[in-house]
Amino acid sequence: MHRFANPAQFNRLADAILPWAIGAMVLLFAAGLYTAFFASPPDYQQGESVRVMYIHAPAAWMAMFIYMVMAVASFTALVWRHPLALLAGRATAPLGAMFTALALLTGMLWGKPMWGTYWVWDGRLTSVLILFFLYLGYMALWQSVEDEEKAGRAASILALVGVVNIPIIKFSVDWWSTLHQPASVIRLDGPTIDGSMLLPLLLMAAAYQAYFIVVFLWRMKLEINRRKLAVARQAMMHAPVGAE
Amino acid sequence: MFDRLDFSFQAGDFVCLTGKNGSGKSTFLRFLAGFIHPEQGELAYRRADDMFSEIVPDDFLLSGHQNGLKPGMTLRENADFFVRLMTGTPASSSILENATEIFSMAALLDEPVQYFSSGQRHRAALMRFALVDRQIWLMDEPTVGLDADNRAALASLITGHTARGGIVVAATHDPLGVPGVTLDMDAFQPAGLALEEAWL
Amino acid sequence: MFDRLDFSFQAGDFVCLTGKNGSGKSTFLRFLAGFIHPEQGELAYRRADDMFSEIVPDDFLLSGHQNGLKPGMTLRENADFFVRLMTGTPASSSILENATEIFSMAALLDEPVQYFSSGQRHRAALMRFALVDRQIWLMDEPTVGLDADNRAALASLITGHTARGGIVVAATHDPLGVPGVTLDMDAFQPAGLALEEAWL
Amino acid sequence: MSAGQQTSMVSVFTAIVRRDVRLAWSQGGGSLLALGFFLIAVSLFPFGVGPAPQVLARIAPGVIWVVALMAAVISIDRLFQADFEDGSLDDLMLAPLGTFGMVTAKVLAHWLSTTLPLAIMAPALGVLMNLPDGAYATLIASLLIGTPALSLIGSVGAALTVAVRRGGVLMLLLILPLYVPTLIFGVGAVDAAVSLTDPLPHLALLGATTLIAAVVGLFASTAALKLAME
Amino acid sequence: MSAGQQTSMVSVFTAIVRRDVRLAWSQGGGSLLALGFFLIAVSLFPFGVGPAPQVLARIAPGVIWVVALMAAVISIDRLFQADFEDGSLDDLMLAPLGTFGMVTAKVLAHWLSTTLPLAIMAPALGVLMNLPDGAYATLIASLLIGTPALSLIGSVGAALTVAVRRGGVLMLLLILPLYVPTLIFGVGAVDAAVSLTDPLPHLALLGATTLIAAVVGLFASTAALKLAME
Ligand code: HEM
Ligand SMILES: Nc1ncnc2c1ncn2[C@@H]1O[C@H](COP(=O)(O)OP(=O)(O)OP(=O)(O)O)[C@@H](O)[C@H]1O
Ligand SMILES: Nc1ncnc2c1ncn2[C@@H]1O[C@H](COP(=O)(O)OP(=O)(O)OP(=O)(O)O)[C@@H](O)[C@H]1O
Ligand SMILES: [Mg+2]
Ligand SMILES: [Mg+2]
Repeated sequence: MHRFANPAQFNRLADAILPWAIGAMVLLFAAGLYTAFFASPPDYQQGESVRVMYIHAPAAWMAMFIYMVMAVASFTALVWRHPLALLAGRATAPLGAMFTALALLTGMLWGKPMWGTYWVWDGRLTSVLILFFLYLGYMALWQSVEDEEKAGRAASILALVGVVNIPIIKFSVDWWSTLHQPASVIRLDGPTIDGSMLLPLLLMAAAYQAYFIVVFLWRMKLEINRRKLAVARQAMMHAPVGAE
Repeated sequence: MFDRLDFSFQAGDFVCLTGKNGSGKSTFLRFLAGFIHPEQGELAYRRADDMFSEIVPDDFLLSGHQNGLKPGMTLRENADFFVRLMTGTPASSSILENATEIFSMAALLDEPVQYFSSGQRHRAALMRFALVDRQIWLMDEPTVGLDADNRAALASLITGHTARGGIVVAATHDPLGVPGVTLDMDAFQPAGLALEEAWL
Repeated sequence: MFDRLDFSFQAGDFVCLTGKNGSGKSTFLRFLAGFIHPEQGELAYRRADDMFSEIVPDDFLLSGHQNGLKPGMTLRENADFFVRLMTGTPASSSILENATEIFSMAALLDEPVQYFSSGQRHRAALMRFALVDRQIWLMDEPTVGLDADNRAALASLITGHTARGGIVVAATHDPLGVPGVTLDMDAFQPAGLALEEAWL
Repeated sequence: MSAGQQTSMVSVFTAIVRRDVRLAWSQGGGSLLALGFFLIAVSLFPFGVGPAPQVLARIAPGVIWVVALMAAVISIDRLFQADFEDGSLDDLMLAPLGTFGMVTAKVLAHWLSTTLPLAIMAPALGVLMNLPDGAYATLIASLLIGTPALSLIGSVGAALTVAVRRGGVLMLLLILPLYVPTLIFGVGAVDAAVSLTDPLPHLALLGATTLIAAVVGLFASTAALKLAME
Repeated sequence: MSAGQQTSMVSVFTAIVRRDVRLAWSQGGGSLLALGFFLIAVSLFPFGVGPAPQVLARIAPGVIWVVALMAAVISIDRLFQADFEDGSLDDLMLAPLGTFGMVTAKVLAHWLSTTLPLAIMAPALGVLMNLPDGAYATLIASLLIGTPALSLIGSVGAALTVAVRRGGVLMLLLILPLYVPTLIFGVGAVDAAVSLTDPLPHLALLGATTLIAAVVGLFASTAALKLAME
C-alpha cells in the first residue's frame, strides 16, 4: 500500500492507466448516448422525456459513489496519514459536486414535465441538495485553512461526519412516501426495469465511471505537481543564505 | 521540520534558544509541548523513576506570543481559573500573593485585564510560572515589552526554578542574564527540506 | 491623561520614550498621531513656512503593537497597497527594492504574510518607513522580536532619517543605540489624575 | 491516589464549565446576544411575511426552529476561537483533563448558557407568531431535546474553523446542512402537536439524533481541535 | 497643484475599493460565504415550514428578503473589525483620503463584493421557494435598489462595534431594527408583483430609504469610527 505513497510511482501508474481509460470513456459515451437517445423506445407513460433518466440516474449514483470514495480517502488520510489520500479527497470533491449538480439540474428539468414543478421538498431531493452543500463545505474548508496539510485533514473530518447523509439519500424514498420513485436498478432483489431501458442506463453509468477515472487521475497528477511546486518554493524560502 | 536535531535536556538546565527570525524557535517550543508531531524521530522523556515515556502534558507550562488572559476578567479571576484548570484546586492566597509580588502586580490584581498596557499584560501572563508547579517551562520571547526591573525579576524567577531542578527553555533575542546552555537554531537544517525529499 | 506635559520636538530629533510598563508610552504615541484628543492643552505643529497649524495626518507614519499586514496577501501586495494608500501612486520598484533590502526581506517578498514568523512580520511592518516619505515617525516598541542584525538595520534607518531632518519618536525598553533625547514617561503625573481633579 | 486524581478531574471540568458560562453571560459574551438575535429575527418575519394570523400560525414552528438554529450557530462560532485568539486554548489543551474532556465541558457550558435559554424563551415568540395553544408544551419539549444536538454539531464546525479567519460564516456553511435532521424532527413534533396528532415518534427520533450527535460530535470536535493546534 | 491632489485622491479611493473587493473574494474572505449562507438558510425554510408549494410561494418574498438581510449583516460585521484587529485601520485613517472617504470606499466595496451578488443570486432561490413567475424581475429590482441600504446601515453598526470583541452579534441587535423599513418596502414591492399590482410605489419608497441611508449612514459611520479609535 505504501508503494503508492510515493508520488513518482503514482504518476507512473496513472500514465499507464490513462490511455486505456480515455479510450474506454470515449467508446462508452458513444455507445451510451446512442442507445439512450436513438436506440431505445420511448416510455409508454413518460414519452420521450424518459431519456433524461439516462443522464439523470447515473449522475445521481455517481454523486453518492464519489462521496464514498472521498470518505474512504479521508479516512485513510486521517488514520494512516497517507499523503496521497489527502490529495485524492481534494481531487474527487469537485467531480462529486459536478455530478450532484448534474443530477439536481436534470432532475429539476425532468420534474417540470413530470410533476409540474421544478422543485418539491421531497426527502430524496432535499437530501441530494444537502449532499451538494456537503461537497461545497468540503471544498470551502480546503480553501480557507492556510496550511495545506491541515486544511486537508480538517476537510477529511467533515467528509466523515457527512457520511451520515448517504444512507439518508438512499433510503429516503422508502422512509417517506414521496414523489420521487424508489430504486429500480440498485436494489437487493435485482433490477425491476425493462431490459431495453436497462442497457443504456448501464452504459451511461459505465461511461460516467470512466470519465470519473480519467478526470480523477488528471487531477491527481495536477495536485501532485502543485504540491511539489509548493514544497520547492517553501524549501527555497527557508534555504539558509549562501547554502547553494 | 528540522533535520539532524539531536539533543537532550536534563533537570536543572536553562536552555536559551537563539537564532535569526524565522529559524524555528517558536515552532520548536510548540513541538516540545506536544502540539506539533514530528515527521520522523521521536521525543522521549525520562521520569525520575528512570522509565522512558511519552511526553505527558502535565509537566509543561507554555507561555507564547499570546498571553492567554481573558480581557473582561480581573487578574485575580484569571489567575484563579488558571490554577483550577491546571490542578483542580482553587489558588491558595499565599501562592497568589507570592506570584503577584514577583512582577509587582499587586496594585493591578483586581483590575480587568483589558485596561493593562502591553507590558502589564505580558507580566500577568508570566505569573503563571509562579502559580502552578510544573517541571518544564517553555517561554517564547519572555522579555518582550518588559521594563528593566521586571527583566531582573524574570531572571531571578528562572534561576530559582533551575536551582530547584526545573528545566527552562526560553526562545529570546535579548540576553536574559541567566547562565545556561545556548541552542542556536540557525545551526540546524531549515524547514521544508525533510518534506521535500519525499515529493521531489 | 497626562498632567504637566510640556515639550517640543524639532526637525532632526530622535526622541526615545522610556518608562515603566503602563507609564503611558503607547497612549502618548497615539495621542501624537491624532487618534486621542487632549482633555486640556493643545498640540501645535509649525510648518516650514513658520505658520502654526493643527496636526495634519499626512505627516505621520505610525507602527504600533499590531503590524497592519493582511495575512492572505504577499509582502509585495501589502507593500504596494500601503504605498497606494498613502500616496495614491503604485510603489516604484526602486523604492520597494530599497525597502526590502534594509531588513533583508527580499526572499520573502512573494510569500503570503501568514507564513512569516513573529520577527519576520514585525520587520515587514517596519518596512513602511522606507516605503513612504513622511516626516514624523512614531514607533511603538520597534525592537520587539528583532534579531541582532535587524536591530542594527533599524538603528541605521532611524539615524538616516533624523540626519535628513526627520523626527522619530520611539517607545522602547531596549536601548536602540541611536543618540537622541530620552523622555522618561515615569516623570509625568500618572494616568487618571487629570480626570479625578475635575470630579473632586 | 486514584480517587484523588478522580476528584481533581471533576473539579477541573466544573471549573471550565463555570468559566465558560460566566464569560458567555458577561459583558460582550454571546448568550445575551444570541437571545436578542432570536427575538429580533423572529419578529422580522411578520414584517416580511405579512401579519395575517393564519399564515403566521402555519409557519410558526418552522420559523422558530430555523431561527433558534441560526442563533445557536451564531453563538457557537467562537466556542474555541476566542480562546484560540487570546492563547488560552493552549492552556486548556495542556491541562490534565485532556482535550476530550475539555471539549465536553465547553459544549456543556454552551448548552447551559445559550441554547437552553433559547428553549426557555421560545414560548414568548410562539405568542408573537400566533402559535396555537396546544403546541407550547411540545415546542418546549422539542427544543429541550433538540438543542443539545445544536451545541454538539456546532462544536464540530467551531473546531474545524478555529484556525480560520472569519471562521464564523464558513462554519455556517459546514454546519447548517448537518442540522437538517434535528430541524426536521423538531418541527415535525411541533407540527404534529398543532394538528393534534401524536408528537412522540418525532420526539423519539429527535432524541436519537441528539445521541448520535453526542457521540460523533465530541469525537470529531476533539480530532479537529488537535489538528487546528498543530 | 489642486488638480494633482484631486487625481491622487481618486486613486487612493480606488486602491481601497480594489483591495477590499479582493480580500472579500480571496481565501477566507466573506463574500462567498455570505452567498453560501444565503443559499443554505433559504433552503432550510422548506424543511421548517413544510414542502406545500402554495405556502412556500406565499412566504417566499419575505423569507428571501429576511435572509438576504441576515447574510448582509453577517458579512458586514467585520467591515472595520478585521482591519482594526490587524492594525491596518490605523493606516487607513492616517491616509490622506480622510476617514469619510475611506468609509465610503469600504462600503462601496462591500456592496460590490457581497450584497450585489446576493441580488444576482436571488432568482435561483426564488425557484426553490416556488416564487410565481411574474415576480422575478421585481425581486431583482427590489434587491438592487435595497441592498446598498443594507451595506450602508450595516456599516454604522460595524463602526459602532469595532472595538468590541464579539461585535458581530451585538451589531445584529443594533442593525436589524434599522433594516425594517428597507425590508417592508422591499417585500412590499415583490408582494405587489406577486399579486399583479403595481410595484413601482414600493420601489420608489425603497429608493428613498437607500438615499437616506447613504447620507446618514456614511456620516454616522465616520463619526463612530473616529470615536472607536480613541
Ligand atoms: C432535482 C430533482 C431530483 C433529484 C435530486 C433526484 C435524485 C435521484 C437520486 C439520488 C437517484 C438515485 C437513486 C438510487 O440509486 O437509489 C435518482 C434516480 C432516479 N430518479 Fe431522480 N431525482 C430528481 C428528480 C427526478 C425526476 C423528476 C424523475 C422523474 C420523474 C426522477 C426519476 C428517477 C429515476 C427513474 C431514477 C432511477 C431509479 C433507479 O432505477 O434506481 N428523478 N434520482
Ligand atoms: N483602553 C484603555 N482604557 C483604559 N485605560 C487604559 C487603556 N489602555 C491603556 N490604559 C492604561 O493607560 C496606562 C498607559 O498605558 P500604555 O499602553 O500607554 O502604557 P505603556 O507605557 O505603553 O506601557 P508598556 O511598556 O507596557 O507598553 C496603563 O496604566 C493602562 O492601564
Ligand atoms: N503556519 C505556518 N505555516 C507555514 N510555515 C510557517 C508557519 N508558521 C511559521 N512558519 C515558518 O516556519 C519558520 C519558523 O517560524 P518560527 O515562528 O518558529 O520562527 P522563530 O524562530 O520563532 O522566529 P522569530 O524570531 O521571528 O519569532 C518561519 O520561516 C516561518 O515562515
Ligand atoms: Mg517566534
Ligand atoms: Mg505600550
